[in-house]
Amino acid sequence: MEMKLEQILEALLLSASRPLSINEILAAFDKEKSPSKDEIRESLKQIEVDCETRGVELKKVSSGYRMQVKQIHSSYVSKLWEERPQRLSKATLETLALIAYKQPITRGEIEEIRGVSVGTQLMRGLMDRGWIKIVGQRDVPGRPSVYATTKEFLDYFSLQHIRELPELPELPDLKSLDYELPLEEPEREENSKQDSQPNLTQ
Amino acid sequence: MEMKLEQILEALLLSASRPLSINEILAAFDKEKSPSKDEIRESLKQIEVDCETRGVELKKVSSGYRMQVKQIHSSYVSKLWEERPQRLSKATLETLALIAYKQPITRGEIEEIRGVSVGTQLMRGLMDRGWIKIVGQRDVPGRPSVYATTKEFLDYFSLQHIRELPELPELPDLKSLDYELPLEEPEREENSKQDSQPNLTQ
Amino acid sequence: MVDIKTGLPQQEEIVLATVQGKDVTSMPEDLYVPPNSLKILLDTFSGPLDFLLYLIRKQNLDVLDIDVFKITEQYISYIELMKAFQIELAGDYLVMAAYLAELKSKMLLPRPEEQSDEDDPRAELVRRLQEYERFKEAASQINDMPRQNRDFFLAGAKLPEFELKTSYVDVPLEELSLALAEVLRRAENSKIHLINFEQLSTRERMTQILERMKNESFIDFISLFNPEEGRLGVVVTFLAILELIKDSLIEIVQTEEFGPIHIKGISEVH
Repeated sequence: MEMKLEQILEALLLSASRPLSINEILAAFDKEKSPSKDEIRESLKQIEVDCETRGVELKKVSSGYRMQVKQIHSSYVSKLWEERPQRLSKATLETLALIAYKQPITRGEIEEIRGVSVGTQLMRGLMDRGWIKIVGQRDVPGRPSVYATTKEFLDYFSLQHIRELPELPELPDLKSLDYELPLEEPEREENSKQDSQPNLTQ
Repeated sequence: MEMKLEQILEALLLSASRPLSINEILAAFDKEKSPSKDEIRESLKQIEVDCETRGVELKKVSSGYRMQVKQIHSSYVSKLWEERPQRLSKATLETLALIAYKQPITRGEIEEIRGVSVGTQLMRGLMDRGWIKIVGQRDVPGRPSVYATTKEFLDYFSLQHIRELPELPELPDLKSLDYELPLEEPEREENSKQDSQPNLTQ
Repeated sequence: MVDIKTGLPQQEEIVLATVQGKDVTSMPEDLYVPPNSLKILLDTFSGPLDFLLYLIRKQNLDVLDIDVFKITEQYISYIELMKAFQIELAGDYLVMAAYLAELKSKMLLPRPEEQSDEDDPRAELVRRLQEYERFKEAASQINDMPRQNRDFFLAGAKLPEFELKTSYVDVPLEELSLALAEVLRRAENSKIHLINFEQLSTRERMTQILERMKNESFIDFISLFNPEEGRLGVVVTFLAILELIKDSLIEIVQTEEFGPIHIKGISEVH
């Protein structure tokens, strides 16, 4: 090969604007000159090492490898970022959590646990973001759609597998419930702080 | 500075998706911790040198600095793009349709009609494909960009004018959705003619 | 007198609820209620269970040891308060109020001597609260996870020049207009939806029922409910019926125990 594989891989990763699987990377080469999968893996490892002194890093997520800005630099980048990160409503987060942890799940089942009707708008919003999809119909009267999360959902949250989600909290222990529930949940404050981070640009 | 300036600059440049001027780079720093312009120039020079062995290079263009994939890798990159015949997602198609029929239109207006947010990624995809472009800024707070379709868009669909777009099937009164849109677009007349057309499909 | 913090008119010592022996005379301070705001319940809480959990925690009640009487009274007093401020409550909250009231009534009934936990009518409520609590926590964990464009950003560089041998899937022109039609239809739908919401007002439903009474003097209670309208519809219809009874416009008739319920008009005096 006339030039280093790492250079080509970096070029590919930085031009893809999405995670690339090994197969997708392979497809970018002419058949005759194609490196082996192992060579690609080797080079990816080398890129990982090279990135130690750089502002970006190689990350493996659900649908492949991608380059992303190191999180320590996020504060600089977010100042340039023209778009305010969208705040997810409590309803959206709860619905997403139920789909993530209990997939496949129907809307009725989500409503059952949340104790509130779940709007079409909300489900559509999640589908439009590409985070959830309909994976079938439950074989009960009405044949309701069952939902599951997508690879894009995992990518968005930088995960490789659904099992990397934080562990589902235990059913709160009956006996200790009242002791363990602080009056003001600390994470509530955290969240709202994060959510309400001022728009840094504009 | 606790971390190398080059790293931060690389992070900024690789996340910006547009050229950054020295002033824009400066704006990403807190005032007190901000490097000098000379320090920034120095670091940029260093990045240029570091890039010699990489797949990307630093390029100075009229509006500032940007990172771009080295031209010698273009054959791989093009393969990557061509190997993946891309179906337009429903969200993309709907957004494109709204821009085509209701141009000039801002992202906010698209979001309002679609009822969901429209990602930067999606707009960039349409721009990358050369189908839409920014034609100006709406003179309202925030000065949002207004989008319109391009000649390439017309070429792709073998149209000579935007008014040759198919008439809209079964439309609710378009005008009722027209809250903020200025009425002086040339196609407006066409559109309203289309509105009253009978349902062509379904 | 208006409490500056809550914006609520305050009369002397109106007891909103009695919680573990203590009278609660004002809304919790951190439960900010702008006067006449429609938003408080619907925005602050993601649903009735969330609201209930809040009430329980706020008063530091042991979920296991919920005093259904008190929590029900408290919940309903809030609902009442909301109503007093003309806050239109979502059906889900009213359903919860009804559920609590049912629970309360069950607690009043004498129970068999040996009672196990399963017989305890509260068990179901506790189970639901726990299950909900769990996912509320999971939701908060998800919110804390690093998220693209909020906590981390993707890297990309400008593409080199290359000729793109077109390999996009062909987009037929009609697809474009279909897409627009679809999006506008949806936009229109959500408008209709709003109107529907309006139509589902109790007043309107009262009128509809009365109109039906013109032709049928005796109507099967069940037939008044249209399942297609969902929970909200059922609640609104039920409220409309109660309202009509209160206004002495209709009568509820049940000829035998557990028999079908009918409503009939009150004969007009000619």
